[in-house]
Amino acid sequence: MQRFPCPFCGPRDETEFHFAVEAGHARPEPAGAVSDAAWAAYLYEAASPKGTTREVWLHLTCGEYFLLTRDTLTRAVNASEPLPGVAP
Amino acid sequence: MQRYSALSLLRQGLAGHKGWQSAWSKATPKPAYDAVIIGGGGHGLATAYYLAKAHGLTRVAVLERGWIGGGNTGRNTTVCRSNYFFPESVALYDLALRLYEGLSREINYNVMLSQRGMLIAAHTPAQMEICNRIANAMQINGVDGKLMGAAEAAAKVPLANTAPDARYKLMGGIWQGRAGTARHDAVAWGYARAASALGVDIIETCEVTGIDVQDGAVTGVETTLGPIRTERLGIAAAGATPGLMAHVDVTLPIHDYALQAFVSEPVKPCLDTVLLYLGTGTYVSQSDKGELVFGGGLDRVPTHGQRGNLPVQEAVTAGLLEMFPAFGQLRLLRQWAGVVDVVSDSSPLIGPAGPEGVFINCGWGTGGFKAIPAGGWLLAHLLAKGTHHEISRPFDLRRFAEGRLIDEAAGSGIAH
Amino acid sequence: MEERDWTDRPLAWDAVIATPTCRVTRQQSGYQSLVSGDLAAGLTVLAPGAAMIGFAETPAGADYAIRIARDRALLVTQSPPAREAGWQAEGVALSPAGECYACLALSGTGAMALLAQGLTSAPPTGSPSAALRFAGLTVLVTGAPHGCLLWVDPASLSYVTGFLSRLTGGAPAPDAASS
Amino acid sequence: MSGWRHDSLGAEIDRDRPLRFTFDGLSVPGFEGDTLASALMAAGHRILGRSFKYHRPRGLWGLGAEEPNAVFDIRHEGSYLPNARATLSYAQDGMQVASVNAWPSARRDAFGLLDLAQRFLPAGFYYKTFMRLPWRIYEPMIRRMAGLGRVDPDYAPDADGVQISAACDVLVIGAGPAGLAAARAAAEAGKTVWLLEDARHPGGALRWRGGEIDGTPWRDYARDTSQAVEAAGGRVMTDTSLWGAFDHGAFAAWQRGPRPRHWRIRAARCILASGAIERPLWFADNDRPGVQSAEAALHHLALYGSLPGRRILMATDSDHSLPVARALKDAGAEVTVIDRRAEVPEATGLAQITGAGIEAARGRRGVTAALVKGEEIPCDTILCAGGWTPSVHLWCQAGGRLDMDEGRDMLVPRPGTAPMTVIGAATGTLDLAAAVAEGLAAGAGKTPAPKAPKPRARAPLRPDPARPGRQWLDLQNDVTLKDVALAAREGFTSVEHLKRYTTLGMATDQGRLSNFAGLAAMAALTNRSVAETGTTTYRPPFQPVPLSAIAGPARGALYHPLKRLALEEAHRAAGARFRDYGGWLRPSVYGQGDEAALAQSEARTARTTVAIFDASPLGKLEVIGPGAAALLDFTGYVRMSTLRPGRARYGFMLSESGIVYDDGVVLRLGADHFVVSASSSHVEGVRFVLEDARQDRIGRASVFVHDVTQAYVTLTVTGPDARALCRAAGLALPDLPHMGVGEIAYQGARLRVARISFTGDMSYELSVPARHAQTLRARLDAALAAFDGRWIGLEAVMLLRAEKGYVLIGKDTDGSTMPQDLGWDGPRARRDDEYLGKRSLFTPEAASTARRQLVGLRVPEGGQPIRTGAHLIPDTGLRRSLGFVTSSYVSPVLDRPIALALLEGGLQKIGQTVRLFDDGVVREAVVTAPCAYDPEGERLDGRA
Repeated sequence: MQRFPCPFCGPRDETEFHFAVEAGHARPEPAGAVSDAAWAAYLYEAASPKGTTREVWLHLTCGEYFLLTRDTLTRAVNASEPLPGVAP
Repeated sequence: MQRYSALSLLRQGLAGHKGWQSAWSKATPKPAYDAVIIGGGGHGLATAYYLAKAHGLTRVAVLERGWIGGGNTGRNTTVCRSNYFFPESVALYDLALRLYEGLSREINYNVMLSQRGMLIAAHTPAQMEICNRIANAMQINGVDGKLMGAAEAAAKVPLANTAPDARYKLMGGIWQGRAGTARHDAVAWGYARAASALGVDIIETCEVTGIDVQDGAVTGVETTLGPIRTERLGIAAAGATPGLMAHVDVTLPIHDYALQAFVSEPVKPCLDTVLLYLGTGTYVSQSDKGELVFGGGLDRVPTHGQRGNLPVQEAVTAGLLEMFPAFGQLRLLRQWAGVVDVVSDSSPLIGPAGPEGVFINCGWGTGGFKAIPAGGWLLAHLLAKGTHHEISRPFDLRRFAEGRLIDEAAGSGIAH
Repeated sequence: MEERDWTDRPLAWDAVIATPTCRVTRQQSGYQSLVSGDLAAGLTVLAPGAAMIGFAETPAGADYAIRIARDRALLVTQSPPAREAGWQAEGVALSPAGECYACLALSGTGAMALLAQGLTSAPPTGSPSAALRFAGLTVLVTGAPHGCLLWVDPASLSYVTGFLSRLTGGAPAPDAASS
Repeated sequence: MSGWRHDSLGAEIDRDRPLRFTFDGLSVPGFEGDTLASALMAAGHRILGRSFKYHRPRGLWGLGAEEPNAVFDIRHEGSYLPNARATLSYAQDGMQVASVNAWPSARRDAFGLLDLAQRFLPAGFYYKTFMRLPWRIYEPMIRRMAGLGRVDPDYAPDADGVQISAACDVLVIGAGPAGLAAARAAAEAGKTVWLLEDARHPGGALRWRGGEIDGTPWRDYARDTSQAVEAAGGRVMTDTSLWGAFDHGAFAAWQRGPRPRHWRIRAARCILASGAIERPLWFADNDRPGVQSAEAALHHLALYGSLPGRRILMATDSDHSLPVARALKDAGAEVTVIDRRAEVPEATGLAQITGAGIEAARGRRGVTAALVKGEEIPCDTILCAGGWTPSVHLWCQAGGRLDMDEGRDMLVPRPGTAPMTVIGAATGTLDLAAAVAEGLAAGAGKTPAPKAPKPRARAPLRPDPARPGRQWLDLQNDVTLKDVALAAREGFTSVEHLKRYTTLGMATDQGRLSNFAGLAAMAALTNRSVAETGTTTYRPPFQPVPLSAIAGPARGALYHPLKRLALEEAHRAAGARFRDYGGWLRPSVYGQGDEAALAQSEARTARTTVAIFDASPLGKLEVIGPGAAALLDFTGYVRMSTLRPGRARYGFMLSESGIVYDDGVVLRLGADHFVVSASSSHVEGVRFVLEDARQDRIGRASVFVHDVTQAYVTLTVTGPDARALCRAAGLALPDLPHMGVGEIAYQGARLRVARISFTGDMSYELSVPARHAQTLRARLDAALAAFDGRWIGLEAVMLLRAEKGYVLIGKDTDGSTMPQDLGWDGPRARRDDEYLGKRSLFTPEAASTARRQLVGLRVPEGGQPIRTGAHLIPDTGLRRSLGFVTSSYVSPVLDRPIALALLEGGLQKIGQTVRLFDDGVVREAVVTAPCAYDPEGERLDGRA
């Protein structure tokens, strides 16, 4: 039973969260200039590292998407931060 | 290979069982092999066996970082089935089931394939329609699928919940008579023994730390037991595959999750089929030892840790008791988790990847055990011929760029 | 055997669940509005004097805003906000929400323990958001003088009251029995 | 019959409250406070069970969860529990107790003969035979032999398990002396302490051994500790098994009692004081009834006054067990101590044989003698004091590693490898004062200093492969030393292989007695140290936990909540029947009788006069702000920025992979104000897609999303007389075109009117705040009769929309359906701005004309309806699916079957004949456009 910190709500149970995507997947645009391979890479590829990872998560109860840095093996949570552009 | 039979048991019994030989030889690495397979689970060992048996390639090594069969092969709920929707999937999983059907005799090791039949149970008219869609798809693809009505289905699972306040009543479902279970460890050991007898080196506690590439082609691997040269590398390492492919800068469409399985205390026979409830997502069978073996959904937090968490345990257990209220008498004996590699379209990846000479067989997600013979057969074909078998071609990594996904969950409404 | 026959009726909305240490009753709330954006500005124009409350916090006045998210709150007022629904010049979005949430009052010494039976973990402390997962649903929890208020979506009210009554089941609340 | 009851001893039984229960039909006396084990021992019952494989007679071994043999099915006052351990089950008057895995009883088990065949049934014998025929032929016989207790098919325990979540500063696991001291120290430091104890009373081994903690008699200390813990806001819970250690400081505990409780505890710190379990000794036939744990004998004597026999041998190699021998002797038994040590301090008054161990037990149905130094010594009981195995399961569950402490001959926690502090016997500290000191230090927050290594005094006790006879390592699963030797010979030398090949440690005692023995035996057989051989992993649960406790109350209607309509009671009163539609309980049809016929009749009414249905579950997501149009343009396939206020437009939401995720109508109320009608089961999903794009792309300050779905009730009036009915009901409807949106005042609130049609006939969607729903419903209802109208359920609505070829996402589409497959190619062809899923619509596969596309099907005149789920196949005889039927009905207005299907290249096949396959039957149909009724849309404006 893991516990993740929502940058706004504070620590909550894993059941309140939904994994969205690994961080750093910039959407390639415009569509007309994006190759099939580049689009597939954006859509589907994941590093799935064994160790530290940075991911976008959704806190289901408040609806906030945020960045979570954690270890996929030890399950230690290192940091959680709002998406860029959120006033502190 | 020392032959196993009732007679040999009798003979050895009289001799105090002193004459049994090691099931497989404990090999140490040679400097070079014709083919190296990373991963000593069912898929890797089956690959080695079929390479030797069907393609005559015996200068083959299987590298296992722990002990063979210790990954997902030994951590699943042992279900074998081919009740799939897309023809590509049916061809793949039915190849596996057909190979399973002859396996014990072929490798002279009883893998205890118990074709006790499997019911996918539906509860609403809408689910019955989906079940009919799948049953017809199976029939068209030459597989024994059948839509079953309420009475017939209920007769297969006598203890299923018939209370008026059941959340999900059994309306019927899809029946596959050839589906069932097999003894998971025996599959790994049996393949290992048969491969070893054909000359394959099975090397345990040997972890791969790097992949050597020259001019775009694989030349060998670095391991904790030293470098090994090879020009053909097969990777059948499930959740460890993304990390291995990172050595050659290939990123895969894979997320790793923990999948839990549960075992109750053993009881006398009370469930003679494999049952999956669409309503609860829980599946269950009873082992020969009498334990109820059950599981459900993934722990939805990407991980490489072989540990499960409480919320899923509670949900899966509640699902089981909703299906079988009488099982509320029982206790949980064991629980474990495997790390499963889930592909975006929930179908496996089989085919070349990265440098020339590297072939992968991964992404089986929650459904790898049932596919072991096919996974091995197809990866062996790739390693031996360098090209796809017709059955593996649709599962090539290129399907993502081409937009040709094989999404069973989406196609059938039923996840693996 | 055939399809599930859904003849069980929803629990009456005014049903009362009572145990020796806790009572659960339905409570009427004031006018509900969803407010988003610049919440400080929003409160100033929509409900001057209304305070923003977080998890298990008890409002001081009759008008208050229950914080749901960084930039969203449920405003509860005694009279409807004096603005048209939609976008406000102050940078605030306003939607009248009628009875978007039904309010259950859990009162008595066992109230928080009863609440804890629907959570997957101990109640959070000092969370600015009142929203959390209870019995598998997203609900809002605010404080009350003798327990707490549970704000649930009306369509799930029957489920929540059913859940609470199975928990209490006539047996003593956990506080009274366990140690 | 060798066990007996002392006439005064027994601290935890109440001799004034006698009771009786039956064991395999025999009446057994006992006292309140007895366990089944203590009562059966006192009554002289020795054979309590049969082993799993060889059906060997077995007696009691231990005192707790480690008991492998005495496992019963228990029936009492309407409840039934299979596989209950005698040591953990309290005797109650009237209980019916039955042995398991034996027929007709444990005493006389017909399968006992199996032991004669044991030499042909070594570990894993089944892997080597039974291959000639399919396994399914052999299997039933094996299955009948396996299993322990029986499931009672007619008994379903109540789903009344309570689940509670809690948090504490310090969790102390185990209320023995070390745990009590730790809890006391932590409570006195002001911490909230939870002290959990598996047994019914605190005290640990002091309950039967007696002693002082920190200078105070243990009972007083335990009582004072409870008070201190509770005074500091903590809890002491006995009869509570802490069974799981999970991530981030989470623990699961099972509290027994009339209503079992499943606790989820989040602890800032955890102190593990779980004690140790006595290890058996290995000699030939060490599984015979009468061979017991020495500590268990003392436990049963001191707590219940039960003795296992009168002529007792106790084998040991330390002083630690001498109090056992002394107490038994004082109680009146004849006791001889067999001490492995050559030189030992003289134990006053006890017969001693030194420098010796037990070589074999004699007696088939119970011990009659022991072989010591080659001589048979008559006895009725052999007590084994084989040393101690720390209970480190929870440590390992939390990720902790173990070290081999050679001096103590134990696997002990390696400090710093798990977030727990381990104290007392669990870390190898058997000395009481030292354990208490560790507890006090840990409770005060100190990390214990690493233990000084203890020199090894003598060679450790190990199973001896050279000794003749069968030595049991795992009693319940019948694993002997020979099986381990076979595993070693065959290469199953890794600990996990050993376990899996021999089944050692896989029994219901979870390897408590056998794991170390197996490990040590394999180490000895392969000339490795225990450390080199490795350890197995421990996973939850620490001891078997009822599934019902873990499952909790989420059963029946509470398993997967259903949403209910505000007007459900009114619909019921009007005769509605209900069904679960995507998580909402909604009327399927109104009235009694055949559902399909009712739906036909309802649909006919909707086409001829007017009908009303409850559309409240339809999502209402308000999108508000200057960025609203941009947000909807990006998240939608159909552009919404060009929509005029007061109008509505149908559109799709795609996933980034281009698949149709949802469809629905978007209403524009004002320049910065939209309402998205997500389909009822996708409201939350659509909201999160909107939130994602808002927070990550459009700008979180410029647009906001409010889910007000449940604030409104929506009733849809549809049919040629829709407008007339609304007017008759007193609603002053504005003059709206098709897809027009307006508002009227209604009882001081606002009623939103939208001319949106899901049926193809003129429709008014009327949405009012929920509190006005009853009156609106009543007004409409009252007006129905004049028009011969009626309420209709979802089945009729589904039929009406299918006649029009309107899709239902998830039913008529699947996980590969793109908008162009539904005939919506416009935006794909024309939009040059970015939107969700856009690029995916242009992959080679997406551009193919052979994609599965939505079509209608028409059967030949007079043909039967097609079953949904039938497939379309080529007429070349090839067995290949070209697609499948997604919806099928009989249209009452067309008076013929209609169907929708997804068909490969379907849009080019309109007019062609195709073949249908359903359960082996093949028939033909003609491909049509999806819309079967009023393709020109002439009915949308109703009756003139």
